[in-house]
Amino acid sequence: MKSKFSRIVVLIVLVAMLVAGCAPKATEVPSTVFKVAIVMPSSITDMAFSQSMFEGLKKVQAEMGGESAMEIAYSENMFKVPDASAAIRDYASKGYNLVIAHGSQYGTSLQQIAPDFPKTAFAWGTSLDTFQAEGITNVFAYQAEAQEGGYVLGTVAALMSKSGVIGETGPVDAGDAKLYIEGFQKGVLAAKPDAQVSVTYTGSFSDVSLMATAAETHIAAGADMLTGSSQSVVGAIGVAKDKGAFWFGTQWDQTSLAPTAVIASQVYDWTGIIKDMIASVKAGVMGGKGYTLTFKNGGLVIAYNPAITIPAEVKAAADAAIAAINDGTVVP
Amino acid sequence: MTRYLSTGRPILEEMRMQGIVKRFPGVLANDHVDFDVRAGEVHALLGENGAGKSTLMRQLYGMYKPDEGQILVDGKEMHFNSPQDAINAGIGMIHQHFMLVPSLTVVENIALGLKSSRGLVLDLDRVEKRVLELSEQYGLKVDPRAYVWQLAVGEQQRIEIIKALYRGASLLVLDEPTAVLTPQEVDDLFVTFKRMASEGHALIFISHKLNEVLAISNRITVLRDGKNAGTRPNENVTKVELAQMMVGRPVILQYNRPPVEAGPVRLRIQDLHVRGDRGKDAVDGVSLEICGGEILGLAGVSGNGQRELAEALAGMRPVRQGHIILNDKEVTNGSPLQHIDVGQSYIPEERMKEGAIRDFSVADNMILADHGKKPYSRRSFLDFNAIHEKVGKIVSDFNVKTPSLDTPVKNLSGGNIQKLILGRELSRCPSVLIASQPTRGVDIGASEYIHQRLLEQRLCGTATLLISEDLDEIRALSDRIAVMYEGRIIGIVDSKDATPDQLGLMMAGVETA
Amino acid sequence: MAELFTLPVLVGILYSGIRLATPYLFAAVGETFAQRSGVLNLGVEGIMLMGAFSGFYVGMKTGSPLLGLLAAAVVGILMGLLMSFISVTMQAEQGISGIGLHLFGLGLSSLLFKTTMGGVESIEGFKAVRIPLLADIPYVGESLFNHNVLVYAAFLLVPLSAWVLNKTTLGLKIRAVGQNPQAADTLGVNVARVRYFCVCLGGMLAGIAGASLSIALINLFQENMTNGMGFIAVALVYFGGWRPFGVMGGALLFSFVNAFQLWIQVKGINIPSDFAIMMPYVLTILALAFATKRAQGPAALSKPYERGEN
Amino acid sequence: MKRVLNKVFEALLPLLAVPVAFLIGAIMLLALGANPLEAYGAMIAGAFGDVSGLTQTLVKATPLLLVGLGVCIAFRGGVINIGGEGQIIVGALAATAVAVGFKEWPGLVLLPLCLLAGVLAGAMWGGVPGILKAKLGVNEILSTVMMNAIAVQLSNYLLRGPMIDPKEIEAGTRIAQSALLPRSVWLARLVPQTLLHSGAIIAVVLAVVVFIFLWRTTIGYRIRAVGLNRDAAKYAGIKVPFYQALSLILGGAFAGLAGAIEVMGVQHRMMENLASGYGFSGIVAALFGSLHPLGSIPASVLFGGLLVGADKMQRAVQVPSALIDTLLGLVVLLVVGSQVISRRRARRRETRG
Repeated sequence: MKSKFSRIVVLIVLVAMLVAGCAPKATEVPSTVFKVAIVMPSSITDMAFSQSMFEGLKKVQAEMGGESAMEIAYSENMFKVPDASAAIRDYASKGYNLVIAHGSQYGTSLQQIAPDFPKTAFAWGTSLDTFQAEGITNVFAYQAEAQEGGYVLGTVAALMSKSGVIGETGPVDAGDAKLYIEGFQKGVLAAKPDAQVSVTYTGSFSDVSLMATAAETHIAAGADMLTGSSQSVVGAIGVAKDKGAFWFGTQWDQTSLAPTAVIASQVYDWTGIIKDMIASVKAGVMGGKGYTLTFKNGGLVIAYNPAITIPAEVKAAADAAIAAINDGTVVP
Repeated sequence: MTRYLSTGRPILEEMRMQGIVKRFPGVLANDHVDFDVRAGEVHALLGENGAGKSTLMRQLYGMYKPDEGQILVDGKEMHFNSPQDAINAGIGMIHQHFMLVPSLTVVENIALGLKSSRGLVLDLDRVEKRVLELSEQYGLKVDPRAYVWQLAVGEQQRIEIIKALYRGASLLVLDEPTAVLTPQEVDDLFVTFKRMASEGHALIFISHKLNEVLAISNRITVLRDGKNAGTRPNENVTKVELAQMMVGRPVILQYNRPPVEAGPVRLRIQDLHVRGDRGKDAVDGVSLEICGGEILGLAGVSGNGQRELAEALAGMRPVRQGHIILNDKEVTNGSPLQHIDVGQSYIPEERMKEGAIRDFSVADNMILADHGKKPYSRRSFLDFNAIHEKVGKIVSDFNVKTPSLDTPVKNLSGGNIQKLILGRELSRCPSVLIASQPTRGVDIGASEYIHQRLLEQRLCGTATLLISEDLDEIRALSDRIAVMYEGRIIGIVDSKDATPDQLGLMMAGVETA
Repeated sequence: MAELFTLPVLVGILYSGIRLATPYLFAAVGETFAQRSGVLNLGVEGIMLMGAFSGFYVGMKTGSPLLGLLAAAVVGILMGLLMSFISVTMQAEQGISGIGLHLFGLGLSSLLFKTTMGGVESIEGFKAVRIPLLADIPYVGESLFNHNVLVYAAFLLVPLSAWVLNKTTLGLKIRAVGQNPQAADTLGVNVARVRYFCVCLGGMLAGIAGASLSIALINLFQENMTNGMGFIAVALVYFGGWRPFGVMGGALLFSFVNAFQLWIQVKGINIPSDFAIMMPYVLTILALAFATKRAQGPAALSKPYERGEN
Repeated sequence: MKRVLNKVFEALLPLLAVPVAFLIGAIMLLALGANPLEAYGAMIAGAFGDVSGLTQTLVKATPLLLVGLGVCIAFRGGVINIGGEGQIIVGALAATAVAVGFKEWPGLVLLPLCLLAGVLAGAMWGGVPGILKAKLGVNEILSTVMMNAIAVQLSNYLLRGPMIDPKEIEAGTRIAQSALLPRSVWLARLVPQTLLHSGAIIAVVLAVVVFIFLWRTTIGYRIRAVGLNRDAAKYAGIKVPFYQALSLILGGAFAGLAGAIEVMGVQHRMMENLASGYGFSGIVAALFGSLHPLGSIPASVLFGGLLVGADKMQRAVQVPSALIDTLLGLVVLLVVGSQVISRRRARRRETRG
């Protein structure tokens, strides 16, 4: 009786597949389309690292004329490196023109994959190593100088803080988060040397709840200006809003989460880099360039929240900090 | 006109089961069985293990549905889908394995599943009051506030009976209710049963003990191999007849026990104190000596420290004070393995829980203690050829019926599993044997066999401690009988001189000279 | 170290600890019911995520956190129903079905989030309700009596659950079914029904636990936002010896230590943050190792019941 | 012959649950605007269709099998090891530390030493819950879950402190990963241009070893006796707490080895998220293989293929990756839910036989 049942099930599956198979197929894309694939460690809706790149790609796509000019394929939540490397290899073998490995942990894999696909361009971030030393020529590298925006936002925070106590919270004391958090700290201390900055880490990129408690703790310790990095800070922003503290975001404009609390965000704008890479590939240059996201090249942007008035002198100090970073007098 | 019991329930005048057939995969458990019971009588249901008694009664209690046949209560056909339906019809059942939740108190156990007078909230005070009333009325002494795990089996049984009465049972099914009681307790219980019957209760008394069946019942029905082998009024039937109806052949009821010259003292127990599960001394200063070629029977009501004593002797339970000396070697607080190595064998009380592993094969179970020794293993690897050879021999020596050596023991009958354990333990040629309830739940044929083997072992010079709650067994096999009461040995008598009355008094704690 | 034992720090730990404990309490008390009836539900985490999403989504669409809470409860019950069907009716291995349920909830909550919302948004959840007079108690008043309703509810749930388990006919049935289902069966207690009820109740509370994050404490939904809380909640049931008050003790201990380790970092005490983060886990193990007397778990825990077995 | 056929049928029965899960998945795919036929085609082809897919499947199956073997031993010993995750991490950390620390040593010595380090570290991580269980009766579900969290933090600490790649500090990027392992400890690649490495062979050999261990040796016999019936084992003189602890220690050792092999065969360095999911997936794979070491081999390959194929499907039809988790969850639920049917069939046959 059981096997009869299973036979029916198999039949249903087949019928369903057939019906689905009859649905109109997606129109074949002409070969002139530039095909980009991206592999990301977190979700395309993380309000942070992955989303900034994915939205950047979509923006470029729109500028280039939509899907008929540029096709985007993505693999998200690839926090397991072997899965990511399988995805990278897969995209490359499917003839994608540019495959972006959007996570510093993917470097080792990329170094092994790239030589097998000389006709594909790869990009790796965040890092500045294009493996040229290893004789590889088809890898671009990119990195956000997160500390620059950190420094500027730190300056703003220090000047706007009434208590002189500032809290920072991050996932793990490494990589992009560490750059940002240390830059922010420098900015605060440069603007207000007697300010007190404390830093917490939660040990996880996804523990929203503990990140919120970290913000709560900073506020209880007297902080009125907060910042943090990674996708798990979304909870901390809410705490800042509820407790009347202010927040500074990074990687993505986080104003929408708390229009009354987010003063400004450092936004990663990858479009310039993406466009340059596409142009290079089209011109036959498959790699070898290292890009950085800086204020100078417009990759880093401070997005102020229009709903919060920032005293003119504070804004001036921020602009001065940007200028100083740009001309090299300050190295955050 | 409806008659009523003193509990306020209407009397169930007659229950009739007709042509009951119950099949399990591969087994015909009940084969067109007719059975009936009337208000005011005790109807015994006699049969060996596996004869289909419990299956028949479980259908009456709504736990199984009959494949064929009818159940009529006062002439009306009933369809019981669950125990609740049976309870509603005035049927109560006391199961052989008590259906009590140890972590709950007595009242909580009784209140379980009942509607409360306070809606969703428990009304334990009210239940307690009623329990005390019933306890008074039927002479069933219980402490309603105690936790079940704290109680001796006799008291647990009384709770089971009160539980059924509380639910207004007018027909009571009693599945082997005397298995764990002293003769005096059995007498008391029978007084209660008679009182209940005279009041208008109908009682079904399941047993395999011929004496008891003859002592209490009005009618006796014998089941054999799932069939009704006959129903007889008590007056015109004898013990021998009943035994023959049960087994289908004549049965030995007496053993031949030739005298043996006592050897040296093999097991010496000195002032032994062992803690029980409740933190108190369950064994409270026991001293015993058993010689080679001697069977010492340890009688007593269950829960008086026999289990703890056996466990301590097996090395399973720490000794708080005192000494155990096996073959002149002190093994006090030694591991089970040390006991085995000094020449001890042990047949545990609960064969499925402690004696065998259900999912292991016959062969695997046979080597449970000796698997690390030659010839079963060499350099940490099991030698299957040697195992099959040796085990095959033991299996045939001890008459274990099994399809193959690789059959999981869970597919064997209770008697065969017990023979397997016996074979395993005796094939080691032990100088000391601790046998705890060796024939409990085993059919007559297997019991006979086990008794014979124990007597043979006695001839070989083994010192045997036979722990049993079955006085007939103890009297038939032992050279001397020690009686244990509340953790102490209340007296040791020569088995030739011991009368059941005297032993019964000792089991109740009365020291006789 | 001395700066850690000041009044503001202790008050802060009290406040944060109570908030952190809230989701654990809902989930672990719910799991206590499931386990007391004999079902080990390892899928709490997945149910929490589904509750968090549905609570948030309905809360956002209707503008009413209360409706969101209701949705989370209903979704929790549905997930509980799925678990009970697999583990009680189909008698599946409970540990594994729990892991399956977890994966299912994790995936489905993210999938629904992606397809219906596409990005992180925040909403106005339950507001803090300051209890007059009590909140004015010096020092501890604000920490204890200025929370949103779900925090109060979580703590009120503890005595309520203890009362249900110990003082009601239902509680008696639950305890009996978890200890000796056969005995309960012979007394006409429907073992499967009791287990279904408990697993669904546990599911409902796990759903609410998730919602307590998304519509009361953090007020947004993010993929995998529970981040292992459900597994800790299961562990807390063992820690608490299957008693609601014990579970509360465990949840508070774990949360207080977590709040405490953040203060260690805020105060700039010089130990690597990773070791601070380890503290609650290490402490939980140590607390268990040194707990002298441990309660026995329900005897029939994770054993499917079939009439006529044995 | 009929018996064998019956057994095979019962082993395959759970697989019939897979189509049901996929049917539900097909509905979801349709709702997401993807073509289920195309999606499932990509899935099967992606996992088993070509050399690249097949090797990826085997690469994935290797840690699943190793963790699964540990799970088998633990389950047979009557304990539940949910600590695979943490044990993989510490195993990988230990192998990395030894490889990087003694990189001048010849590969012939260093490579086995690295594997051994992974085994020992995993055994230690499983040993803590094991000893706590044996000595104090601490519930192992609880302690292994906690040990997982501790291992993650330990790894975070080591990878951004003592064990960080010096190049990362030099470059200022400070990615939390260790230095590259010396080439001498890289496990040989079996198929050029793929990730398939000799660890897969080690895993299969070990599956046979575990089978022999459990069913042919006295220690294995004792572990199984303890797992099936503690009391009976105790009465027979077997030291129950010792063998419970041993099962957890061995379970940890296998997961630790999986970690070591993962860094030495695939990543060639230790990094974050190395273990993500393998701890749980290994349990599922072991269960699909009926907790039998040899059954775990095809079960790991199938489950590995499912994971690889699912990723491919996600790329082929561009649906959110969450769909994969949902599908896997359904497969697991339906498979364990359907096992009761084969169990009942088996019981019926036994009582007849």
